Amino acid sequence: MKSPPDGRFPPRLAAGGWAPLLAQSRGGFESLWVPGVVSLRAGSSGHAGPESSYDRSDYVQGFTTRKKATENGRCITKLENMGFRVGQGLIERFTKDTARFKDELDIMKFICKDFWTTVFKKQIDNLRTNHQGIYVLQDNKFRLLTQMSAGKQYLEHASKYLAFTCGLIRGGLSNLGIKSIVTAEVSSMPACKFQVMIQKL
Amino acid sequence: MEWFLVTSAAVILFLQNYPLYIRSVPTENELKFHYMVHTSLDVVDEKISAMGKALVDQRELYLGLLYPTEDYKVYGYVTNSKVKFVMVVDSSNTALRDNEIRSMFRKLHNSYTDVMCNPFYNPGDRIQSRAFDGMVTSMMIQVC
Amino acid sequence: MSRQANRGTESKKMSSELFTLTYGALVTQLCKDYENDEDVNKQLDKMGYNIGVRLIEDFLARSNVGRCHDFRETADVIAKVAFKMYLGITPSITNWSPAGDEFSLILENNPLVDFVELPDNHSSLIYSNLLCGVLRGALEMVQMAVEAKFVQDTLKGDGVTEIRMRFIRRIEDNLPAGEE
Amino acid sequence: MSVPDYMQCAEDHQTLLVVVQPVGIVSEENFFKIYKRISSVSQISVRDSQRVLYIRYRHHYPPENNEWGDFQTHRKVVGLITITDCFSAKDWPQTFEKFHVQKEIYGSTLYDSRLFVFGLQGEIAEQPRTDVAFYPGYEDCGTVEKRIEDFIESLFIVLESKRLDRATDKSGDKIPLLCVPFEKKDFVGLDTDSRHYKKRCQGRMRKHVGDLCLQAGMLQDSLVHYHMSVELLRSVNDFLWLGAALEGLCSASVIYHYPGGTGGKTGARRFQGSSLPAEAANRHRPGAQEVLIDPGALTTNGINPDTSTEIGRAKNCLSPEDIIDKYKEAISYYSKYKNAGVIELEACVKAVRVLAIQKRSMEASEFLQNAVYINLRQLSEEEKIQRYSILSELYELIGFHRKSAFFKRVAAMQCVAPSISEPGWRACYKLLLETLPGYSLSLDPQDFNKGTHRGWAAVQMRLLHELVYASRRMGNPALSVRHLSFLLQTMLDFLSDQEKKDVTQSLENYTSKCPGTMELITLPDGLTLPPVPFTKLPIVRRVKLLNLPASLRPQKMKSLLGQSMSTKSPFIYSPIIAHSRGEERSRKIDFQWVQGDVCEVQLMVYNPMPFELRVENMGLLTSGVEFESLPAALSLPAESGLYPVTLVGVPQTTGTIAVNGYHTTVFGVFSDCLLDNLPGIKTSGSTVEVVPALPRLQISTSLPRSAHSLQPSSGDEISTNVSVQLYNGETQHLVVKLENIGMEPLEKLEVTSKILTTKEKLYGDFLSWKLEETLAQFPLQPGKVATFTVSIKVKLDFSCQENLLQDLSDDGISVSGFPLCSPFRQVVRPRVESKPVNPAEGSRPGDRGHAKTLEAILNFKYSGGPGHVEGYYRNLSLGLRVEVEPSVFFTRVSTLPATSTRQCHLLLDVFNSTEHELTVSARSDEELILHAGECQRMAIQVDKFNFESFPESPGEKGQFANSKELEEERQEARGLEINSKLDIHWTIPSLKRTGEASVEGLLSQLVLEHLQLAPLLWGGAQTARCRLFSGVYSRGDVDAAGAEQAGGRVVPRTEVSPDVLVDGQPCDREAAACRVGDPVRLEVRLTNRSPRSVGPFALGVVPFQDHQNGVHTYDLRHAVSFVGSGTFYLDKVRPSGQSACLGALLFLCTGDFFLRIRFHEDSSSKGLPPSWFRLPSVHVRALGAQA
Repeated sequence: MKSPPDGRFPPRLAAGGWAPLLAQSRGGFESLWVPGVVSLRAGSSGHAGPESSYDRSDYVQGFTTRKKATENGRCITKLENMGFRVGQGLIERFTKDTARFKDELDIMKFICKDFWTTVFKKQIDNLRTNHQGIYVLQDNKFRLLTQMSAGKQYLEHASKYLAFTCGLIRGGLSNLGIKSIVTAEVSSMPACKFQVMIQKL
Repeated sequence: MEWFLVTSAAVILFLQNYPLYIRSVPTENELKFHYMVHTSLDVVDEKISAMGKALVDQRELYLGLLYPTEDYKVYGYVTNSKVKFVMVVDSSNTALRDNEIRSMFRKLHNSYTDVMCNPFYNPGDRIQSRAFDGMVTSMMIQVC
Repeated sequence: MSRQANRGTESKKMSSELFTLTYGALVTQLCKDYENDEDVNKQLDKMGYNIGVRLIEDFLARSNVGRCHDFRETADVIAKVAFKMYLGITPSITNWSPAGDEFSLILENNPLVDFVELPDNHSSLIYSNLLCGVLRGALEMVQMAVEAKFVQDTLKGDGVTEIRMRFIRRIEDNLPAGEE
Repeated sequence: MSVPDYMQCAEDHQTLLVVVQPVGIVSEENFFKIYKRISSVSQISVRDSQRVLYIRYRHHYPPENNEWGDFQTHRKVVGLITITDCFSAKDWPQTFEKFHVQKEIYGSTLYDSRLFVFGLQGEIAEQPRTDVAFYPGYEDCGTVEKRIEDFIESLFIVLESKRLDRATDKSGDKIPLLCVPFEKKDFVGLDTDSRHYKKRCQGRMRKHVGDLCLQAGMLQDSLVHYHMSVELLRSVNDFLWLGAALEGLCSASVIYHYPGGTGGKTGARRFQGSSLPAEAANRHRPGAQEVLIDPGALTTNGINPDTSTEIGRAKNCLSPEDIIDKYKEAISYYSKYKNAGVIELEACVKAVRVLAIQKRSMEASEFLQNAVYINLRQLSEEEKIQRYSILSELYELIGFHRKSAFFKRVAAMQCVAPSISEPGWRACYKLLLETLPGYSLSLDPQDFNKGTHRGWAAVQMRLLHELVYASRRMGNPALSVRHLSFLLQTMLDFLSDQEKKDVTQSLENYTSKCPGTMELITLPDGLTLPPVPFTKLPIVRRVKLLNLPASLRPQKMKSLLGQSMSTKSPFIYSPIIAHSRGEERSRKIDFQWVQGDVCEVQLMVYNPMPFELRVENMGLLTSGVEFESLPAALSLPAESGLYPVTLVGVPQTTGTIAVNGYHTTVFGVFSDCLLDNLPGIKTSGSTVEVVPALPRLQISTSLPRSAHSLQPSSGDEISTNVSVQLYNGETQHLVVKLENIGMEPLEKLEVTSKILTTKEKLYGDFLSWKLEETLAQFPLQPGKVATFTVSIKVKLDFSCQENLLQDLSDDGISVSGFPLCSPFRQVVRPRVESKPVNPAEGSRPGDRGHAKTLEAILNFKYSGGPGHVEGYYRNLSLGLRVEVEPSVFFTRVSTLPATSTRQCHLLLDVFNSTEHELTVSARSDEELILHAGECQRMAIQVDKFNFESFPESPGEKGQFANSKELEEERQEARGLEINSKLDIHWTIPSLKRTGEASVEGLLSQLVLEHLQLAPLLWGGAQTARCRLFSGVYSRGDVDAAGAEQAGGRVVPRTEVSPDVLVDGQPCDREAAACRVGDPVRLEVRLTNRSPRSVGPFALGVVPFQDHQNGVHTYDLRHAVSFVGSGTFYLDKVRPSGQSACLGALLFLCTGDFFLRIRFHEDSSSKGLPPSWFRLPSVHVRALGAQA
């Protein structure tokens, strides 16, 4: 199913007023970075002051380098868990002033639009479901991957950034009372699919 | 006057309800309030389940008066994250109209959101937060 | 040049919650990984250092500040430009040592610690220690060996958050910073 | 009326009430047998119409309720059936009398009645009567049902007639005023002619007719009548009856809308309930018992509403919503009248049932709330219980489980209220159990394993306490123990310190009578209580299987270690991949245990209790291998931190053993705690391989054990360390006792040794042994002992440090002693005053006089028994530590030529660094006695060595890469050779200790050269001057010695003396004499022994005079002249060749002359050691010519 046009967005979206995120890579700057680094700019909606920027990839970096040698898997899990916790917190804030959700689909839409926009400055491009608890969220230009040059060589790096996002989604949903398993899949960068499997209770 | 405030969270895993935070004035025979609030959750659940059918504008987080007992009024509120707030007020306290109650719940909710955002807080654990305590205390003082 | 061009358009912000929460998740994750707070502090400082040595490049590129001539000037740039740019706050500079080689950054509100309440069992944790690492790393890339440490922290009940900066020496030849 | 019927429901309004009662003595059993049969006939369809009659049977009915019969006709008893036993005709009359008395009770309202007589036969039974039926017994009374049907028929006829004549009111004649009991007095003396009064009469009558229609199965008519009466009564504000009319309207509509009935569900449930044997609760809930067989409740199949009056249905019948509204209205009217409390209450209940079907829980709860507040007159305890349980059921009905649980609990408490004569603990307990789901509490501890308990602790704990108490009062201690342990286990986090104390206190009291078990407890009603293992008392954080001590570890020739492959996370990220904690636990650990050997598992536990926790018989739970667990008892201090506990056991068989958990006894409760059920437990695998049994070797030695263990650098752990103190050069035998303390024979033994890196240079082999004798005693049966001897031989460097040398030289040894001066002594003050007393301190290697330490490990590889078959062995290592005290030092070594060029004297300055008198003896007999710290010189005459003759040891050639190493190797070989020749021994008589002293290592290249048999042999003779005594230097050497000491090295000159012949006489004895003026012939011969050819050489002869005062005169032109050249020439000499040269000279005057023969410097002599070219001075005495 196609995600509906912005027109249908509730006004609450306006709140926060986050500008869309930079899409193209930061040229020569990358040389200083481990390839395929993500650049998130942090600044609080509170102070409308000058742009403020921060690089979260260093959480990822500092984090992975620490355990690189040992198991990649473990570090991935940690990132996922971090994402999970962050997702819980974010959703709690974002849904503070919204009406109660009607149903699962209502929630998924919220994730695809409001949530995604707040975090990644763009909506999910396409949301599909089989109506049996599986949703596929497709982002054609996933923000955390835009920094990576397309192609296969950085695939294993990408997993780190996706792990965090998977956690983000899972955490958000779980806080809204939906237990799920979220997996990510990249066929060609920077497009990315997140598959959400709802765990029926 | 005594009054009493409880927040409880739904653990979706078990579909059970248990308290995350309990505060009552006065604290003696708190158990009575426990029972009162525990039973009131039936109504909360009923209201939430009824909510599905309701229209958007009726899907408010504030659930209003759950039920009146002999000498208390029990009000309810539920967040999108299925956290239920229940407030028990001495029914003789006429100062508290629906609107006051509603805004008090808003206060609680904001404060709870901050608790959720404290990285050291594990969602689902009992709330032990100075900030939250302070907020509740101030609310109670202002009411009692 | 081209970068100049598109930088203008890249005034992007990220939800401060996302930022703060992610940092929080990082710290708590570290607390899970390491038994004692000291190790966590070290790790935070190390990560901050790695961020700093890279971030400086970005900083110089985006704020076209020139060379600083003395430590005071550096202090100003850090407070007025750097903190503003990256954290959206402007700490005040105080308590200069007579020698002019030490000063304090006073943060009225530290975006890293919104919502944070330090539990009792982490009394010795320096929650925002990453910042010190960043400062250290960044300045090292401009040939300044400094020591940065928290002397006050709102999390610890102090009125403000204070980072004490001490100039150690000027690094002569700029060797690549030793990672880890 | 005061007794509410909580089971009543809307459809009961259409029933006719029939009371069935015994008269005289009728056994309950018989009565109910019949009662059931009767009540089975609960509805019959009236012939010639589709109308159906419904009957509600009761066996008790308070007559006062009957008085409300006009108000609602279904409360009116219209039929009476009495049952009686009567066996003899003579009893008959009074029996019949009783029947009449019974009739009187309900007389006013009865339509008809019957008497069933059982047991009576005879003529009375013959005469047919309509109102009496005779049956021989309760077994053969087949026609009962038929009889009942007839009875109902007759009831119907009466009903119909009443309905008809009431319905068709002939206007004019007076309509009586129907009223309820408490109204009667109010109406006396009321103006009966007022319109108001008339309307009231009409309204009430209409309502009454409506009731009758409803009972008569004419739903539609009843609706019409109700509607009309509502109109009438409203107009006159006759609220009580208006309420009744409205309720009637509701009832009719409900019957129409819900043919399935509203009470049906509960009715059915009650009925099952009744089938329970010995329903204890009944005693306290007679109401309930009555309900048990309430046909009204039993009606499951609905009515088939008569189709005749389809028309106008819609407009008369209330819609579902209206029904509720009307109920509300009705109830609000009832509530105006205190005496109508029961009516109101029942109305509420009926409404709730309807709402439950409509799934409108919220409104239902409001009705119930109202019902709760209606307080009737003081209720009896039984009534209260009944009331609360009904409320609970109704709340359950509308899905308010918590509320339901709440009232059930209140009911339970009621059962044991102090005011009750014999409290019904069973009933109480039973009710409490039913509240569990309401408080979302399961009694299965498994449900609490997921981390911290998340439940409504306060209320749950209260409930558990009540369960404990109830079960105890019930007299079922096992139950109360189970509940209490459950409380302790699951609610621990919520218990205050005081509560913890109290709970455990009482738990201990209970268990003292009835210990807690791991058995499943099954309750009479099928509910089972799973066992409650105390996994939190103590809390186990980590479980670690321990490897055997190093000396007992089984080892296999090829290691079994399976390397764990890291799971490289695939790019398609899934959290599941990472979450594979479970496997870790089951993973096999990569060491083995040994069958029959004690093995250990370490638990890190802590005690969450604020007081000391005593844990008895704590042991391991294992599977896979027969395992003998050896339980331990421990007591943990209050709130102890992590605390290591080691559980031990012995595997009896082999295979893979899995440690599944542990068992404990705490507070008298037995627990089996399985690791899988322990939350957040850390374990590194819990399964391990058990290999077949192996022997166990224990070693003891003749040497004392040393506390001091070897430096960790040694890879393998040492089981025992022994140490011994030896003097340098001493040899000792270490006797090792090998005891097999295992169960298996010891068949194989290998011994290897490893000398730990030491900077000390070690000569000879340090450790040596012969395994053969030992192996001869094998296989070593369990308990047997074998011995094994290792000889320890320490030969460190005997050379001493410069400093000592310094001392010596300071003391001006360079004396110019006279040829025959006696050997002089001189004492060296010992460099270090404090001799090392304890070896530990002495182990500082490398400073003189202090002990040096040698460390070595003896490895005993052994095996035997089944383990050996499987290819396992064990490794036991013995650490050996040798303190080497210095014995003697050779402070200086030098050589002197001996009389023969084939020999020489080795001069050794020997220093006794011990504190004892010590004697040194060389091969050569003579002994030298040295006091402590004394230094003496000894000279040993040795044949020179022909090193060339040594084998070049071709094998080693390869491994010594560079020539230097090769050279060193040679040197060592030479050293060895020399040493063996010398073999110098020392003895400390006082200690009875002897040893060797080796000069290896102090023989410098030069010394070696001097000891070497010179290849160039200048004849075989020696000069007369060269006979020396030990300790004396040759004069000729003085200058040289002095000079070269500066260089710090002693270079003795001797080596080669030529064969010099004067006038054909060898002149090595004493001065050769000759006459002045006569030419003297001088011949020099040379033999070459070296492998290469030498020469040619040129020799110069220099005559001089020695004035014995150090003055030599060389200018002797006038005294000596050469015949021919003064230079002699020797041509090339090939190996083992000989050559000679001749010359002559004249002495012109008498005197003592000396001839020094020198080599002229020329190329050919280069590269050859100078010592090869030593030629003595020749002494010639020229005598005067004979005159």
